[in-house]
Amino acid sequence: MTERRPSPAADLDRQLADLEQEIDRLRRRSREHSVPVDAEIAPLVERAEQLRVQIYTHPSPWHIVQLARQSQRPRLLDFLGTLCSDVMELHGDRLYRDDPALLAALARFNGQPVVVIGHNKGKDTKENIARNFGMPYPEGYRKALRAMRLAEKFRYPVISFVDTPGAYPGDEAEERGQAEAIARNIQEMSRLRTPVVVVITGEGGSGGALAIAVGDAVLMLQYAVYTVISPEGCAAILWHDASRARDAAAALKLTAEDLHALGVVDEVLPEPFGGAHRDPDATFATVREALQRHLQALRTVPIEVLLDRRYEKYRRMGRILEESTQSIE
Amino acid sequence: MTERRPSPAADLDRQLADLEQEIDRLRRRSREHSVPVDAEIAPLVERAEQLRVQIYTHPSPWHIVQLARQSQRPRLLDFLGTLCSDVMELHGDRLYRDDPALLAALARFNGQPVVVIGHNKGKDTKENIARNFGMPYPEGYRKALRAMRLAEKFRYPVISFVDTPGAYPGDEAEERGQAEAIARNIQEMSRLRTPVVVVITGEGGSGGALAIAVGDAVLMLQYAVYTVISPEGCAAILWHDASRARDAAAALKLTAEDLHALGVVDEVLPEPFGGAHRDPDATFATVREALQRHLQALRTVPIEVLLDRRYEKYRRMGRILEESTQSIE
Amino acid sequence: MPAGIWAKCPRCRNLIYRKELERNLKVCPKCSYHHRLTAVERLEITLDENSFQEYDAGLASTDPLGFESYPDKLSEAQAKTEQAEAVLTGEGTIEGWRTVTGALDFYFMGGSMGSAVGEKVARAAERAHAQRLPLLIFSASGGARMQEGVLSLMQLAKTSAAIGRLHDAGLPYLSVMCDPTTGGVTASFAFLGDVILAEPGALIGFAGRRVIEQTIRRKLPEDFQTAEFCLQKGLLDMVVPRTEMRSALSRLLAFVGAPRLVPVQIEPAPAAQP
Amino acid sequence: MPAGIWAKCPRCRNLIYRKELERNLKVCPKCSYHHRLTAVERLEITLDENSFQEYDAGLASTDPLGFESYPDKLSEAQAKTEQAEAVLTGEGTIEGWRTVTGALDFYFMGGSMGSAVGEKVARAAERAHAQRLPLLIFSASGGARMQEGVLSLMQLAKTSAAIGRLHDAGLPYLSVMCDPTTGGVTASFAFLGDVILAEPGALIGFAGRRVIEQTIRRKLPEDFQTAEFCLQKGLLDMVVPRTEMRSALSRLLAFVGAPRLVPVQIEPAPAAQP
Ligand SMILES: [Zn+2]
Ligand SMILES: [Zn+2]
Repeated sequence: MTERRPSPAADLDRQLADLEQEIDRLRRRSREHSVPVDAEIAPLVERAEQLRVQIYTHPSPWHIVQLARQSQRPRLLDFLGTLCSDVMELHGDRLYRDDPALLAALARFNGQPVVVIGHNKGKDTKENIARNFGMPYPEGYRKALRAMRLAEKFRYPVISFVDTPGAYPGDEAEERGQAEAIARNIQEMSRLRTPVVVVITGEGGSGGALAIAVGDAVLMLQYAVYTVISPEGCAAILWHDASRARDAAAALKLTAEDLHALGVVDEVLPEPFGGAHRDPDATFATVREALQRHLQALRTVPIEVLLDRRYEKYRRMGRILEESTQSIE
Repeated sequence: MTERRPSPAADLDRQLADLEQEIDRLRRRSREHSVPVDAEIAPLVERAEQLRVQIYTHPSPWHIVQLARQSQRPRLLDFLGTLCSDVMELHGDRLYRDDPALLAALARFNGQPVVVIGHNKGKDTKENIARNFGMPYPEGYRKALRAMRLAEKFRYPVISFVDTPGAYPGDEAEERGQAEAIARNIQEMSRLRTPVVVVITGEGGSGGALAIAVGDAVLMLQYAVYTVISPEGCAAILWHDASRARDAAAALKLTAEDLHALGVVDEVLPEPFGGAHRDPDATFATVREALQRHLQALRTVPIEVLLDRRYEKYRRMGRILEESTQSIE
Repeated sequence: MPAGIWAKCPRCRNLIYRKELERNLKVCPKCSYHHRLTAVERLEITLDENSFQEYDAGLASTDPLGFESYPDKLSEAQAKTEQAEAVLTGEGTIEGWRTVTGALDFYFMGGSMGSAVGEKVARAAERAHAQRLPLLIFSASGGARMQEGVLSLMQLAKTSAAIGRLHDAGLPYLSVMCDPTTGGVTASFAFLGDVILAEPGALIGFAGRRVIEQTIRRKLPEDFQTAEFCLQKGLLDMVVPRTEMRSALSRLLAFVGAPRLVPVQIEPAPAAQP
Repeated sequence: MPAGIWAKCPRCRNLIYRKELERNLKVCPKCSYHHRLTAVERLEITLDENSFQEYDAGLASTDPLGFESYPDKLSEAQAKTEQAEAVLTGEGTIEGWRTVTGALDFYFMGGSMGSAVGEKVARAAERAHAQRLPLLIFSASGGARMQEGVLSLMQLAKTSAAIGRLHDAGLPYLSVMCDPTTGGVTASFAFLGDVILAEPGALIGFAGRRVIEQTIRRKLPEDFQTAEFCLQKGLLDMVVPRTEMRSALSRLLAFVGAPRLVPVQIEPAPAAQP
């Protein structure tokens, strides 16, 4: 039974949210009725600050997983609407279906034409049902590839926003070649003849994330996660106990900081204290600046150099032991 | 009611078939029982000969349509089995389904590696139901394109055998992009970086045929047809009378001879007297010789020259009137 | 549509004041039905005023097969539409963006593609290529022109090949499907756009509804082969109401072609790697 | 399979004389069930005798994340299989045709792909490229190796990119899926073959049956995700019984690679245009 209790981190988070609501309520009342409430509020503000420091100074990996999945976290459409202008959505893979879980669009970023792709997670149940919780079918990945081919044709950069629990694990998705679609995208992105910048904004769920996440620069929000398997899945397989997800989250090294240290992520984009959803504008500003900087730098690199660098970057990933019992190259 | 009566051409054909059967029967009896039957046979043989001359010396376009649709006419698998060795069939478009109406295979022709594609019409009802009467779905065309990309990768020639009533006119075929699949194939074949030789062996049914029939050399069996619409369909639309198909067949100029004159077909391959099915081996020999000759000639052409020639060939097709009221280029 | 002060909407059956209909780009103000347009009307509502310079005005089909009554039908269509053929092509600008634009005319023998339509579309693609301009084609066609037999089928290959070269050169091609776009035109240039747009409610498909129903022995749903249906099936990029089409095209042209539209920048673009 | 004179077939439950089973390449003589093979067995029945020259024998995964009990599991697997890692790679010939061949070992931690498996596969592709030899990989894997976290996920990118370069160089790559081929390996090199083969009955899929059934809340059909199922769904080229695999591969190698296999012909092949 203890396993079902909310985690301490989540407890702290809820306490903080309650406190903030109470403070807000008091402040509103103070404004509306011109009643001074400073004395009443002061201890609450202090307690909230303590909680914040406690939680967000050193959030546990499991707490970061919760932040990454936070329902009010900025979504693709928020980034697109704020960072881009002249957005024109492209639909369909020209083969089977238009997949609403994955968005592709022509747009301008700082006035420059770009092609944007991304997992289209929603913020509420209705949106999420319509967009399958940001879990694409093969046709979503094939639409993304079609959009990337357009970017390649016109030599416009691709910006990819990653936020998915994973590729949809359904029978029809399997039948239509989920694995093939992901493999194809990974391969084609590894040699796409135009710059690709990836921003992992929320959940980077395994192959379903990687299918649009191979790029020249892979940026990651501070409280996003990127993992080969969900902590719950990992715990279930390793320890036959999904409730040990907290332990798995720590073991999997799925935070931006960890992944930067492992060389998988090129830059960690700091989030506002408490998470991106607490100050979306600050988050957008951070992402905008980073995107601008990376696109600027990539724009001047000759394409063959860019492709060699991209290849070498992925080529180097991983850690191996090698005995020198034979000479190699 | 007169419309439902078999055409005179078909009548003649049936009479001939009956006669030939009777002659065979008499000859067998003669052999088995050592009974001389020459006197009995002679007039039949003479009459058969007359009929043959009558029918096949100048077959009408409508009669040629019947020959092209003849159920015993050699099919793709016959050509493949006779002309090629080391046949390895490839399956599937890697997207949705394996379409049995369209076959793709790696093979050797005269010892040289080639990629073969073709409409896979059957010879009996069972085969035809399994292979949808040689009417592909979009996934058939997409499989063909995948096979052609392999040919391009290895710079092996493509040999395409055309024999279809047309692309399958079903709701699912429409939903999965029948038009897109055909357009894509036509475009990609027009610029495929390897030689393509097409043989129209039976029915060349409109876009469903053209989708695998763009090539450097388009050969056509003497009694095959190639048409933008079936004679029945044409008659129904133009005269609201499908029984005027015979007239439409003549009007559409769908015979090999006509199409050669119009510049659509590069070479007409003569068939045995009475049609390919009367002497399949002779037909195979003719096709083999022609394929060999064309492949040989194409092999030595530099790829850019080949592509320019192919482009120009299709670019010139059609007849227009042009007033010189304005100067052009 | 017969002349007169009032026009009857074929969908909602309301009588609409013709002037109002014209002002609304022939979109029914009551039910948003998009009336079919002639090629001339299409170019008028799409291109900047007086910007159109026609190509190949004198180019027309002939009767290559000696097909019964084809010359008469051609003459009738020419008289009715005052055009030589079922497509108009030329150069024109959209909110200043230079394009090579073509528009098929369904009122000319059902917008059918014979040798002349294929030739004009192929030439338009080649001129867009030569001048490094974006190509834009509005389709409205019942398919191939059977009176030209296989020669009309070969126009699928001719036009698709020309657009393939445009693509190889890294030049943009926008395809707009109008009601109806069916048969051979869908199986060639209409479905080969970098971006494919359609008008609301447009009928789009390869095979005809009746043929399909005969084949599958079922009734098809009402919305089968509509633009909206095709959008859901992943076959189109956008369904754009006529009243917003010009601005959508302008934005797309700015996006795909902008670097090449300023007269100063005429250096060749980098070749595309497909 | 435990040692002993008799082996029990997991499908038909018959007891099979072990020697007979070995002679039949571990295909059940009663029901044709294809028993799983170790990587060593796979190479033995595939390559010409004594033709195998192993690459990177000493290359193994380490424990980059400090993941609980991973080093122990690695050691156990190494002890059990007498291999350093879950894939064997090297050069070898098949009926004389030279290849670079890799075989995953399901008995080594479920054939999971960690850094070492990714590295060995990528190196195999690069060596095939450098020597202009065809690449051949037998997959048998449960997916990524979660004990290496995202580093194992990155092996999908590493291997797919290496095979992309092979493809760009016009070199052939044959993929053979054996039972089971699931997860990350399917979403990378296993599905990127020029030609994809599979053994009869092999389980092939991205997501696991249980996860799918939980998601869709239905039971899946018995044959779901079998090789035969995937063939029908257009995802594979051929399903080839083990007893015919060597000859099928030999013919394919002759077809795709023959011009490059004769030692005299070492001039570079023309670059492929994808
Ligand atoms: Zn109306
Ligand atoms: Zn058995």
